Amino acid sequence: GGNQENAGGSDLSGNVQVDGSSTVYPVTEAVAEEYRAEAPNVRVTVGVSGSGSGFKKLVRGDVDVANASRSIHDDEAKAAEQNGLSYVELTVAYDGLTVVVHPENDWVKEITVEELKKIWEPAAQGKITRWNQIRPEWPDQELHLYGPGVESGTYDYFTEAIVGEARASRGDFTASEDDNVLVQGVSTDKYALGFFGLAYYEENKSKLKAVAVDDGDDSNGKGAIVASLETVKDGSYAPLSRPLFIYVQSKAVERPEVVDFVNFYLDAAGELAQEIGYIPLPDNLYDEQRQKFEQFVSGKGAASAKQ
Amino acid sequence: MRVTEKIIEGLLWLSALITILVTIGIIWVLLSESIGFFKEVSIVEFLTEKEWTPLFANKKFGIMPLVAGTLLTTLIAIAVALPIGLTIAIYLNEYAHARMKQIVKPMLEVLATIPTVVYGFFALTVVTPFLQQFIPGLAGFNALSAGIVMGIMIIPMISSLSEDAISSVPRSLREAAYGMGSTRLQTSFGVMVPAASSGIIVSVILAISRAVGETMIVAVAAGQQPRLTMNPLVPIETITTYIVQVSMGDVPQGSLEYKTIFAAGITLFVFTFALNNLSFWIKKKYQEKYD
Amino acid sequence: MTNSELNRLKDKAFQIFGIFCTFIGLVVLAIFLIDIVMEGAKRLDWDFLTSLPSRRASQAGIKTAWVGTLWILVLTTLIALPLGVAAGVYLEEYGKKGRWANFLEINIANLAGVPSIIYGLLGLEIFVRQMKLGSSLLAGALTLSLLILPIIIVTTREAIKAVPRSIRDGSYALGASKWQTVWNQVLPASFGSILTGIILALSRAVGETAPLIVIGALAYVPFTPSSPLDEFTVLPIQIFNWTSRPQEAFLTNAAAAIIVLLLLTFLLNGIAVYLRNRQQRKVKW
Amino acid sequence: MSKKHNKLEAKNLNAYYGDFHALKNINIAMEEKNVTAFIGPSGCGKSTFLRTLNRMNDYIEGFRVEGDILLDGRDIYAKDVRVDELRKEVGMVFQKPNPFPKSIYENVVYGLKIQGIKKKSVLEEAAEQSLRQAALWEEVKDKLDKSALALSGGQQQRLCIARALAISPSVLLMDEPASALDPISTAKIEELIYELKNDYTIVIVTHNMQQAGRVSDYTAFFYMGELVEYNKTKSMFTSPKNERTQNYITGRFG
Amino acid sequence: MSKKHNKLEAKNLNAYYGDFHALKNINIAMEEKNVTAFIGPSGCGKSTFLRTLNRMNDYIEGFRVEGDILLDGRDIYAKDVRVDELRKEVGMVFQKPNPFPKSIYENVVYGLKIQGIKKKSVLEEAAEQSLRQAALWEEVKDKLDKSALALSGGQQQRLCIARALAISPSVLLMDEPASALDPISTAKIEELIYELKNDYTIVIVTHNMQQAGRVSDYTAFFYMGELVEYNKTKSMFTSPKNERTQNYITGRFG
Ligand SMILES: Nc1ncnc2c1ncn2[C@@H]1O[C@H](COP(=O)(O)OP(=O)(O)OP(=O)(O)O)[C@@H](O)[C@H]1O
Ligand SMILES: Nc1ncnc2c1ncn2[C@@H]1O[C@H](COP(=O)(O)OP(=O)(O)OP(=O)(O)O)[C@@H](O)[C@H]1O
Ligand SMILES: [Mg+2]
Ligand SMILES: [Mg+2]
Repeated sequence: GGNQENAGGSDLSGNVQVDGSSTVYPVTEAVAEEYRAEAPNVRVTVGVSGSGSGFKKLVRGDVDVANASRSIHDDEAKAAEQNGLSYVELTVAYDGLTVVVHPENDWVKEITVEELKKIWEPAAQGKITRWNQIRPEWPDQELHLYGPGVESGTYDYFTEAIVGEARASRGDFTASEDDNVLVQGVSTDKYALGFFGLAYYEENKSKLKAVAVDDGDDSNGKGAIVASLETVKDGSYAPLSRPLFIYVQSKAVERPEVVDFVNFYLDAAGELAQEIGYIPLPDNLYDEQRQKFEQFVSGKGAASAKQ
Repeated sequence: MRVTEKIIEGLLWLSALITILVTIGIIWVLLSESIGFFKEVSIVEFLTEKEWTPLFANKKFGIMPLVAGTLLTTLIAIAVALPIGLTIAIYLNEYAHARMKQIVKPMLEVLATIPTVVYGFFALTVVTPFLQQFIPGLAGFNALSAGIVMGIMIIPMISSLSEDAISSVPRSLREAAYGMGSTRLQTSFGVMVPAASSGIIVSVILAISRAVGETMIVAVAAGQQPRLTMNPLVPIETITTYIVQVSMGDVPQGSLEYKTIFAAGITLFVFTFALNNLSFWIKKKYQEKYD
Repeated sequence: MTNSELNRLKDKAFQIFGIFCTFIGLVVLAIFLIDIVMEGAKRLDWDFLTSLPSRRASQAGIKTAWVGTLWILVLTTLIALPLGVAAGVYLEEYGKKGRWANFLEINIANLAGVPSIIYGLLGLEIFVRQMKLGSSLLAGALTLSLLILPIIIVTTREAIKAVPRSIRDGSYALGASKWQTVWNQVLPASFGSILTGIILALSRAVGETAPLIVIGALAYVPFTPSSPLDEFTVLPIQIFNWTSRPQEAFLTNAAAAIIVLLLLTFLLNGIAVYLRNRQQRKVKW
Repeated sequence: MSKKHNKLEAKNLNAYYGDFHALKNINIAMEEKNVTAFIGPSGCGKSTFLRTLNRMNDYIEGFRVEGDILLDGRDIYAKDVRVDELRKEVGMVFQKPNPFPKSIYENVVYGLKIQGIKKKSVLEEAAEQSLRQAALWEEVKDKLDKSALALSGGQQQRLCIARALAISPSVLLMDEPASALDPISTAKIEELIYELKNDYTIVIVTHNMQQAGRVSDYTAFFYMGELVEYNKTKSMFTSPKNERTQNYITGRFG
Repeated sequence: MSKKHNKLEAKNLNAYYGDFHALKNINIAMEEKNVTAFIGPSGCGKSTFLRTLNRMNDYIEGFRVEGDILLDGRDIYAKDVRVDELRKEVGMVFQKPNPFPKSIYENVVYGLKIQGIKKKSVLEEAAEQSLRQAALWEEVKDKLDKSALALSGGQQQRLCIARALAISPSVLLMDEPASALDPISTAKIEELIYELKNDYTIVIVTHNMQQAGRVSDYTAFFYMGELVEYNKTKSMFTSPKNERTQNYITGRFG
């Protein structure tokens, strides 16, 4: 069994290789940094080559752990099978997508998912170009849109949640996979509307204004809700909060240092995620992840461990 | 003795051969991935479609918007760098003291060594807000700022290489011009610049191909919105930016989306290849004119 | 004589314009440097140079980055220098004429202008994937070596060309073979300039970001590499990484790292300028 | 022959390249419409002196002149003298032919164009006249728009002379104008000099004693920066006064 | 004097640079331990001929030779002749002194080192001997490790001669060895040639008639690629047979 929760692995050594999503990267980096104190002889490297590359490397056995901001696709899963590998998906934190406007924007306080869809859906391209087309009382001014690069998991997720289909959106918005660039864009453009990770909003609160989002479903919180630690954690900030994953492959868990690292990860993720601007899972969910991983290590989980 | 000579020559030849292998390697890498792409997307569509949305649900594969973005930023960069760079070259060559030239030339060359990420943020956080004071319609991300800053970056390429070219015009020509009562300006523009024109053109072409290949500045400052436009005030996307974005993104390898970067890469390669060939032939053609 | 006065006036006007343009260039440079130094200098201390990367800006340092950069420098030199000089010598001294030489020459001119990002794609496919080097130092150094190879070849050729015929004649006339002449006379006489070219090429390699990102070198590597097969990070990548963090304190770190990177490139350029001047003073043909 | 007036005069002229004393206290007066030859071993300062006569050395860092050079009695180093005007008065032909990489026509009219003369008829006439004077017209009249670089060395040199003549100088300085040419071209240039001295004051530097003997009226012998002897060419070659002159012209050195 | 044997002979020699016929049917035989001077106007082929004598033109693209050149009766252009061996036999000194940018000592022993001789004592002895032969030893013996570029032009030229002597050739080719030098250095070189002809066969190209007269036993006059006249120097200078020779040595052209 790989149960080394007591972190007695300080005499462990070896390499743990992680690669994948840039969104999950900060969490894993923080965990790796803390883990050095636990097991100084284990070298953890964390690459940032995107979820796609991360999966590709995972299913080939090139890396032990993949960071992912989306679930694995079927064809990627198939490749794992062909290579005789199985894997387990572990949720490690939530990310909240925040809809933001310029701080001097005094007309938008909240927005509905319907309206967001109207703005972002493919049909809006070239048509929805002014604020007053969304709500007539909003000013007759050009609407400038900002969002993450279309190749990012964040964009994937947003389109899925708002438009209903991944990657279906208008194309005439300013994109950057560097969220700082988006912060810069929205904070200097009075007629901007954008979305990006909660952490970037939290760090730039003075330059931005977050917009409350109403999903029209009162079961998870009534009315429009602003993204925050609490609202994401308790699930009321819907639909724009998403889970972040790590995937661990079956060959890797034969090595005790990988098992030890992943266990440490699940222990530490909650606190560290919060520190760097993501939202921890409720505690009981971390327990679930730990059990799932334990099962996987002991050989019962296999690929079916996927939710 | 003779045998060693032959062996050494062989080794040297092999080293030279490596450069060919590199080219073959580049072409092979770009082709092998983009062939897959062109099986699914016709070349005609690639070249004539007016939208580039390979990552969207509704995919369109027209490279033109990226090409337009690349051309636009390059054009702006050259419009900045050519007059300034050439003026500096002439000034340093004909007017400035030798000592000043010795100091100023390497100082300007520092401009080309600043990491381009730094330039990108300079364009985004300094140049754009500055320009927005004069150009109300200027978007936060635009080709103009990125192009201007890129122009600043390539100034030293033009100023240094052109100065070298002017310096290497035989002294006798300069003396002939002065000997006939020319002013410095007349000597420069009437004799030196025309005589050094091939070298100057080459420097400009090299600067262009540097601008075409530049990635980070545009990635940061020009927005990433493939758009078939020559309007410098709005966000655009260049070929290089697209490649970097996708290679850092979450796109699954082997997918059609992933292959687009190689199709874009080969377009970029064809571009710079044409430019470089041009500069090579210009250089060759005029090289032996003197002595 | 109004015409002549007009000419003199134009001459003066252009002089002023020339000073102005030069001045613009220098001012922009000064703005950059001041801006960066103001931002970064406060963060630049011994700890910063000796600390590992961290998620906390105040604890994060660039030890792995500068060590990685030095590794890359050394490896790239070891790979690119012999190859580049050998190819340069071949082109200038051996295969000078004919279609083959012409072809080589065009090819090199072309390679010199291929955007760095395409070298990244090449390195990714050949070194990272086919040769299974992963995102290792060696893969990075090989990629950058190919990137600067054309520059080295071209400068080597120029340097060799500048060695006067008379030196070669002198050697041949004493019964030296071609290679003996190259090895004993041509290369030593041109080595200063060759070195200058190489250093300038290296200072380009040191600042490259895009190709390394493409080969996957953007990573958290909390240890300094101990072999060429280890993963690594370099200063520009670290800078790039920090500039995309949400916390503003990382921008300060990035600025501090930029100062270090600039100092390194200045150092390299300074050495090159020094060598160039010394060479010019030493040898008057 | 009537006494000619002194076109060019140097008075107590000293010239320096930085610390190097290249010309030492030169005193010489050259008459108008004569050919004066400067001879002397390599490095003795012939070119340096020639080039101070139209201030071509102005652009050499560290070069400076003491003493006076008078052109028609006016000091050419005086503050109010404009160098470009001076050079229109004192033309120059160099050792290696140095035509501009332009057409033959453009070469000849260059000097006029930079003076602002644009009228085609004026330019064309001037071009023909100076090409005729330089004995080149017949050879090039059908290819005026061809590149000057396509001419032979001797033709190029005559083109350079034509170019200098086009701006109607009164003095022509020539620094070894034939040393890079073949014997036949050399002969042509020498003939040309002989023709030109009817209208121009000519100063020529030459390494070739025989040439000096053939073309010049006066000869100045320089040695290590000093003007050792200056006299009618005939007297100098038959009865040099100074021993060093004698040694030089009889070929004991140099 | 006993009849000396023919050290170097050219038979029906023609040489071409591409299409240009630079040497036309040259026939000449040079005796051992004599000084032969090549004279003639610029471009007549003196250097070309000299350089074919040790195949220095081999490296010039497009250059080719027809006919034979015999060194001690053996054709130096024969297939089995190794150029490097030939050049050890036939040394060469150039117009401009061309010392390697190394120490004086390294310059002198270079030829030996590339033959693989490494022994210090041998090298040092050879260096001293050839520097003495070149009349340079006294001037440089204390600074053998100084850069050769720090020597004066005349010293550099003697160093180049010493360098050539170090590999013990039997023939020494000199292409205007003194033309870039001052009068005093020139005199030294001429003296040296006079000394060396006791041991070496010397061929010297010169522009300077007087020099040819002073140093050479035989003189060959070239004109436009042809060998016009070849004779004892004394006879040639007093009673040239050919009109062109006469014109040339009396300074009618060149
Ligand atoms: N630009 C310069 N800087 C320093 N010294 C110079 C410069 N030009 C010439 N000299 C020196 O001044 C002296 C005279 O040179 P000058 O060119 O006048 O000689 P010259 O008589 O024309 O010789 P030659 O016959 O070789 O042309 C020489 O010793 C030369 O080395
Ligand atoms: N590498 C070459 N390629 C083509 N032609 C050449 C080459 N070298 C010399 N020539 C030509 O061959 C002819 C003879 O040249 P050479 O150098 O032998 O003359 P020279 O008598 O030594 O003249 P000088 O006294 O000027 O040194 C000249 O017309 C010259 O232009
Ligand atoms: Mg001179
Ligand atoms: Mg010659």
